[in-house]
Amino acid sequence: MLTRYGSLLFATGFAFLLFSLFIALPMGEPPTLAGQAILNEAANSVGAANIVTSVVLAYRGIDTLGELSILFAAATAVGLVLGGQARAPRPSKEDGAGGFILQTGVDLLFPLLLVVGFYIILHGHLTPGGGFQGGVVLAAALVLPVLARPEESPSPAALAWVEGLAGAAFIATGLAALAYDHAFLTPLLGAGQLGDLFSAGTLPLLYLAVGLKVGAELAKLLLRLAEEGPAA
Amino acid sequence: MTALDLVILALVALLITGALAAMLLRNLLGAAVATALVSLGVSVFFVILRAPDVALTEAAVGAGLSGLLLALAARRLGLWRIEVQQSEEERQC
Amino acid sequence: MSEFGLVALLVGALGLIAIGIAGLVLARNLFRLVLALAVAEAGANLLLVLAGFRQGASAPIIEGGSTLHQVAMVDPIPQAMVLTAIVIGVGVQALALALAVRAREAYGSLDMDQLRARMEADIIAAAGTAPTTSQEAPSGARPLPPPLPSPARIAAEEPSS
Amino acid sequence: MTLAELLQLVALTLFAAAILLGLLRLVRGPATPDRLVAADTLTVIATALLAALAPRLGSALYLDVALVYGVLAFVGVVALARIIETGGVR
Repeated sequence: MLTRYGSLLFATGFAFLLFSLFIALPMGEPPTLAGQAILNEAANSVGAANIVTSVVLAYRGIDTLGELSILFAAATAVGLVLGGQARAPRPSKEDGAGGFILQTGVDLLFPLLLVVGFYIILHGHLTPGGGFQGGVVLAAALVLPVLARPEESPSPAALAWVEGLAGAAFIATGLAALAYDHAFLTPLLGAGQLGDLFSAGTLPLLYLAVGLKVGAELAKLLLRLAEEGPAA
Repeated sequence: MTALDLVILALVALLITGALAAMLLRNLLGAAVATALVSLGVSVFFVILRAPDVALTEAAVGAGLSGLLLALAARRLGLWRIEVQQSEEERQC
Repeated sequence: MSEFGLVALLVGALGLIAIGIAGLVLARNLFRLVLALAVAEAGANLLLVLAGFRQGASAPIIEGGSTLHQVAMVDPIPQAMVLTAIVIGVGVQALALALAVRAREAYGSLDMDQLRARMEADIIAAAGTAPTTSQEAPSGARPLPPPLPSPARIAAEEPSS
Repeated sequence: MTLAELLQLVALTLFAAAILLGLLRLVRGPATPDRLVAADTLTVIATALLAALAPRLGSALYLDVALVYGVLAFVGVVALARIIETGGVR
């Protein structure tokens, strides 16, 4: 009973909060000072046509490193929470295989997903997209065949290697800027011609590392969740 | 009132109905489907608000990854036995 | 987009947050709690991007390879923030689902009340006290657990470390 | 009003109607497979809507969103349908 009244009180207070938010929200006003400065500045100094990418990787690069760490911690914690038990016996070939339509469709879709994923990653500085989105597509590409044929799953050790090397490459690219007397994670190699594939310095390399790391990490997490638990 | 406003109204209806369905449906697998629909509507809104980067992220995460996560978790939780689950829920509610 | 469409969008975003928070407070099933969190998060992200929107502006991506004839663009900073928020949100969701799976394996239920009752029974059994009859009031004569060694006594018994 | 504008108007109105009809099946569908089919229909409608919005918003960049959405929505729906079909991978 007490919880009911408490929830009611909470809902009232929350409605008041939302109402004050409704009143105070700046609707349709020009961007913030920092936003306007970045819009004026970014294309010339960073050289990425996608300004959100230059905010994420150049102006807030360390935040992106922290984001990667959070994702890594979440994946590790999922492994720890679910881990420990002995794996159930591997399902036989007839047992869990999907139907003919699913298997054929997955075979056709797998290379398409890989191409889309790498396109999204490598064009992160030109078109919408980038490492995180492309990484999610790659993870989906790696997990989809497991749905159709449970007996063929990618090896977790290889995924862990890819993840570790990609994370190390991200930090090494950041440290390379220190060697040229810049701040950590400053884009090197010059801005280049705006709109070219090889422009914006090291931003495409950073996004490639992010994409591989996120893809391997999420694929590992999903495969861990797809294992047969003892109680299920 | 332009045609774009009509689409926006229909999508707001989709958002609110999907959120209510996610909270109220007895079957938890149906609720997971409704959550994927909410993220669909939000993704189209991001495109209308001129934020293609965010729309791409929401589409990838909300439609693909979240659906996979919820489906795999539902399997391990035993929620896929639909009939059993429904009778269990009816006892609990 | 007209003013009417913007108001409808704002109503949608606020409605999502309200429904999600209400679900977070009132839900009794752990799985539904995760879904409510996802709904509230989607509403908050929509509200943030809405705050950076400007009428008649284009997406913050330069097309055509030149900065000369630049048109007005929407604010890129909220978009970058929301990008981060979505990715972190999916990490949180995965962790919450893993914890729900573990709770189900350990206690055999997803219902919050049953989980709480079984956890309390476990804690009481581990502490060695008699079960309480009510959550609010302690039962009358309960055997107290053996007194813990106080820090002062430990310090007196071990004069020098 | 040119022909292109008229076509856009008609198309967007039809999209709104299609979304509402799909929503009806989501709300009324008696069983979970019905709701899943409604969700799949709505993802197809949304993909087409994203592609139709691209000329209206005046940029080809938005087509990438439709591409990724169309490819990945299939993955999510297949995963959920697989759970309903056999109780999962195993």
